[in-house]
Amino acid sequence: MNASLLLDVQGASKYFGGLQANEDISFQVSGGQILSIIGPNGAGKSTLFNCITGFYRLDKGRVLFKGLDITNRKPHTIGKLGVARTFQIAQVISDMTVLENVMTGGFLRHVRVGDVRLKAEEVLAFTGLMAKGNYNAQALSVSDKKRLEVSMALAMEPELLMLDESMAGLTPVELRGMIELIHKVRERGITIIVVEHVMEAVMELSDWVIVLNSGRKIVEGSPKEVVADREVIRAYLGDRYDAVCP
Amino acid sequence: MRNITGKQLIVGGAVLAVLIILPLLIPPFGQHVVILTLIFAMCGVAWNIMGGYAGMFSFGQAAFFGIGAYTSSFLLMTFNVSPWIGLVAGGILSSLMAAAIGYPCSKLRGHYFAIASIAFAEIVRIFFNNWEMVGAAEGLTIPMRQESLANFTFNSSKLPYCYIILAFVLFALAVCRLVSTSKMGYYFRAIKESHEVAQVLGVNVVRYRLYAIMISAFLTSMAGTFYAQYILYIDPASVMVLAISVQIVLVAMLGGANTVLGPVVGAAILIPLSEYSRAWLGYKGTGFDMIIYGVLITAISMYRPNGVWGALAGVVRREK
Amino acid sequence: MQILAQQLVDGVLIGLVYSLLAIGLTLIWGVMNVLNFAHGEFLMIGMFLSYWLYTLAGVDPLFSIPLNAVALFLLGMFIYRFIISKVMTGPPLAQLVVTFGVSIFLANFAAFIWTPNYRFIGHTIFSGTWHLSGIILSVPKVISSVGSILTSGAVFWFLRHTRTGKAILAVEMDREAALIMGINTERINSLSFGIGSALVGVAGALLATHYYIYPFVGGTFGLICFCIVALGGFGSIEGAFIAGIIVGVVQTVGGYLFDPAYKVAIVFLMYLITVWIRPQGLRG
Amino acid sequence: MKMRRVLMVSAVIAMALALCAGPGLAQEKVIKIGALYPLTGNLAATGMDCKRGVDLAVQIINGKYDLNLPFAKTEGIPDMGGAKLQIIYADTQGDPKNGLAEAERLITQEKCVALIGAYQSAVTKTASQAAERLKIPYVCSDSSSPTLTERGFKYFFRVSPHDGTMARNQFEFLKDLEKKTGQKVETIGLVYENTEFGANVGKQEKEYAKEFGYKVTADIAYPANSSDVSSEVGKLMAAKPDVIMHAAYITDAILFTKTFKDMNVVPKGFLNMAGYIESDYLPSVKADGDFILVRSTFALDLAKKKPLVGQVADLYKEKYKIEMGENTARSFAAPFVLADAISRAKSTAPEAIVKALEQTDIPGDQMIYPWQGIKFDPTTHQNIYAKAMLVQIQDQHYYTVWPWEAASRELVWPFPAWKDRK
Repeated sequence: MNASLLLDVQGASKYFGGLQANEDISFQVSGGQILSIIGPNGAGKSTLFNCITGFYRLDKGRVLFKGLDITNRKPHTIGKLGVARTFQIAQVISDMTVLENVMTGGFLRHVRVGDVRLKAEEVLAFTGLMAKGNYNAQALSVSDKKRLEVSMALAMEPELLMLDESMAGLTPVELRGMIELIHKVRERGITIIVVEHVMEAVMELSDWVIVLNSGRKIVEGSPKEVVADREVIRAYLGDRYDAVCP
Repeated sequence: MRNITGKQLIVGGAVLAVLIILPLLIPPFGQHVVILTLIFAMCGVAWNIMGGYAGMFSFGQAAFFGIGAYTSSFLLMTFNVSPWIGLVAGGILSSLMAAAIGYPCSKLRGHYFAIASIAFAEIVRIFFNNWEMVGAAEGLTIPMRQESLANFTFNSSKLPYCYIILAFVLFALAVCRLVSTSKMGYYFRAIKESHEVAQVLGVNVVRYRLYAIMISAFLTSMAGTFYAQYILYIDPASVMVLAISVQIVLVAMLGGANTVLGPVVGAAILIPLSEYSRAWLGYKGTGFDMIIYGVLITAISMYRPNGVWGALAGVVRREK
Repeated sequence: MQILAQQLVDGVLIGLVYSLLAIGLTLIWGVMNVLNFAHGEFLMIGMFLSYWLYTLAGVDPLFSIPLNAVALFLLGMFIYRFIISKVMTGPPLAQLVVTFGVSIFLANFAAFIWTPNYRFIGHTIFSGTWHLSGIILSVPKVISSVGSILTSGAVFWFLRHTRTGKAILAVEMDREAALIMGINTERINSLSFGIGSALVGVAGALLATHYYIYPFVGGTFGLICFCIVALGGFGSIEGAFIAGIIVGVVQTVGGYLFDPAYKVAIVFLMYLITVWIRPQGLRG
Repeated sequence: MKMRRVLMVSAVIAMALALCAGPGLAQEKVIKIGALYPLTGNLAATGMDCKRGVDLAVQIINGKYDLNLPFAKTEGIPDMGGAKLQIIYADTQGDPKNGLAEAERLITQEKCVALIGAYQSAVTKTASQAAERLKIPYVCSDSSSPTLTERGFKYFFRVSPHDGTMARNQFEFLKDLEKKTGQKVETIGLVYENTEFGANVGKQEKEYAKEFGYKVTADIAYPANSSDVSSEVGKLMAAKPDVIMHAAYITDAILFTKTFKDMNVVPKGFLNMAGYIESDYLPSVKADGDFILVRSTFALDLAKKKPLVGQVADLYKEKYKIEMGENTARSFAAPFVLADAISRAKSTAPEAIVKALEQTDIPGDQMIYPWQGIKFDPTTHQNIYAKAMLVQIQDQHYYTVWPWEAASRELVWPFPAWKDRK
């Protein structure tokens, strides 16, 4: 057992009717790592996210967080234990300001409104949204919404942050910003799991990559190893990889 | 919006002073309208906590209103318990009922919740309508007792009723403000946005929804107790009907859900309008007052969908 | 036993009328996510139309069906175009409340122009009863039920087999996707509102054959209809059809076996238990 | 900005409350009486019936008519200097809280010296409570809940019979029937809407059934305004009572009549009330209403024995183009009783009117009802002479059949089977 082992997924399986969304997936994440989960559409990445964070019930397998069994716990309990996540399509509270959104996350660890506000302002300064603190969340651009979602997650003071396609649909400039932000988050000692399509980001960020296809884990390794894996290239990444790294 | 400024305090105090002095100057029917307005303002504020903030559009508030009215009246008539104690007892009972129905409904949202709340309130009404111990369909006639604050009874003047319900409304507003500016209020709004978002943020959705329903039920029940002590006659057909629930939603919506003061403004528009149009036009039997009422509701929903007060609040927010 | 069987039959007969009412409501709900609280008032207008056609022109309610359907279709479109569509983009609460305003207006306006008096169409071409091995069937009720089945079937066929119908179903399933596929969702909205209202018009004509008519008659049917629609499941036509029959039977047989005073409560309780187990309703 | 918002609130509230002041007009030479009725909403049709009755009564009092009614032959009330009655109507919408509010408004703002009406007992309850508190006399001639006169109110008087009396009369009729024709009735089926009105009727009928020795085999309370009444009728069919007593307002009366016919329910007799005698009932059910017995305080055929009834009914028909019905006739009484009291009191002071009301003694021949007169019980203030008669629908008209001496047509008993008609 690795002393810094943070998340340990053991044989996770999830079925929808007859469909195997996740089949016997195991992997581990150590503290301070950035892990990427990649794979074609429908490979079961989001399902896996949902299983780990308690939104779906696992049919088989276990999930351990810091050695504690969190299999099929309620999402809010898992959040309280230190796991924060974002959604594929950014989900913010639309009739609140940016600051209020972040404060909502902050209430997980603080009770007094004043403390929460300080925390939220600190987070916004960190994520670079401070200037837009009084904007209505609804009015933000896609990129800022994603940033806000990360801010809300950070306000929860998590140990593990799970980002579901936080870089999809961003312009190159916005993409750089997001990558930098993720680096900064890691520097704070927060472990990160990303589900990502943008290979440039995956290559640059990841310490470790796992590849899913049809609900199964087919390969895992360092980004370089995975990219070099012929099977992966041929079957699952194909031209997308070529496009990003000519 | 968070901190009350000195200026606000002064103006707020002025409004309050008007509310305190005004009942002294107007005839009893006017006082009645003030009282009725404040009863529905209170219910609207209570509805707002679960509907406006937590997004549970309840069309069944009449059940809590009725339970409040019945609990205090029953305790008073059977065990001679002071209505003031009945007020609290009714509130607690309503909250428990709210929890009992809120729990199984914890997955229901939007229209499904609305219809489930109607179903719940109708079941409660039918149950009371057949329950011999509380007078069944005949209802309860609360005996006129010695006039005193302790007895919650005033025969010679309506003024004490005015001030009591005014105090109730202030209490409800204080609760609402406290809730809306605290952790609970933030969590309610997260739940309103989406259960998933709230859960991710570590919100125990089921529990916080129950909090919202229970607080709302308690306040609504207080208004119900007041109604019983004021009108002195209750039956399921007058305190537990859908019309009351709808009136409460209208007050909150037309004033502006999701704002602390919205329901009060809504009640201040809707109730005097319906009372005076009935008093002035109703005797002709043409139903003209109700036609106006229908048109008004439609028009406000169309042109001020955030409510009269909500629209103003929205303007202010944008200007900031 | 005989009486119980009779209750069952009566339950199915009234249930089928509920079904037709609920299908109109569920179509509107499913397509544009609007709960039309004025549905009962549309029914009232349908009944009054039949009444006036009968009284002034001697048209039997059964023959006023097509006219009713067209008139209510237009009324529905009108109300959608000038009222409902204005709140579609607004907050959900405004959408819930706006139809309340319409319903209060329609009922009281009807009382204003037609007086609040009660009316009844005395003799229609179908009246009397049939006796089937001890079970008594009221002819107008049977005709109404048959009319309800035929109309429901027609709606079903229309939705499955015509371009417009398929477009309506597509919007119901996924508004965004339908929009991308080039479906004019605004047109579909007003069409669905029209069709939903036309169905109530038909139900109005059918009910007018054996039911009293007055401006506030909508309230008698409104509440139970919401329950049926929610029980059947969000926007599900089959769900509403089946739930209508279930509610009719539960109400009648439950009232007979238990206590009529609780018959509506039994229906609501059944609904609550159902959504507790299946929050999305029977077929949602 | 905040300032502006708060100012807006104060403006809105101030505006709303400014409305509360309302107009208060005062006129001379008229005596203002407040009348509460459900003029809009579900029971609007009934409320309008009542209103027409009151209007006609006031027209007769204020005008000159050759009728044997109090104050008919003179204009206004001579002892009050020919003062005329003015009725201020208020709409209750059938809601008890409006009853209270409107009663108070009529008294304090419109300065009415007395109140009448309300029709629904639940509304009369709160309205009369307001009158009691404000010490203003209330004469009710159209609400039938017995509890109204059991409260020991000083200012409340009721002219018409209450449900207890009427229930008692129904059973007296059954006894009379047995005595006269030997037709024995043993079992009773009660069916009543589960409202303040229906439940009270049911309670009284149960009590008197016991007292008179009848067996209640079906006791069915049902929700008013049902869309379908199959289960209620099914229960009645299962119980097979000799006599069915149904208490309902008009909507259910129509629906039950149809269902009774469809299901071929044939007891020995129907003893129904309220909805069965409303003015829209017979036009709705037509011949299907035939042979149903309805308890009533009035019938047009009283004219045969009492020409006054015919004269009033003709006047009514001339004015409104419809037949005078039970509700209209009941509400017709209150203005006369009040005018009589005010005339004797020679004052509109509430205490004086109440004192005069307590001494009311209007002889039977000055009324359109088959009673001995109007005289209030000193403690309950219920008219001691008030009682119900039974009318039977024959050939789509109401005919008095009981008490025997008031009958204008022979009673048809037992109830003829549906299929044997026409």
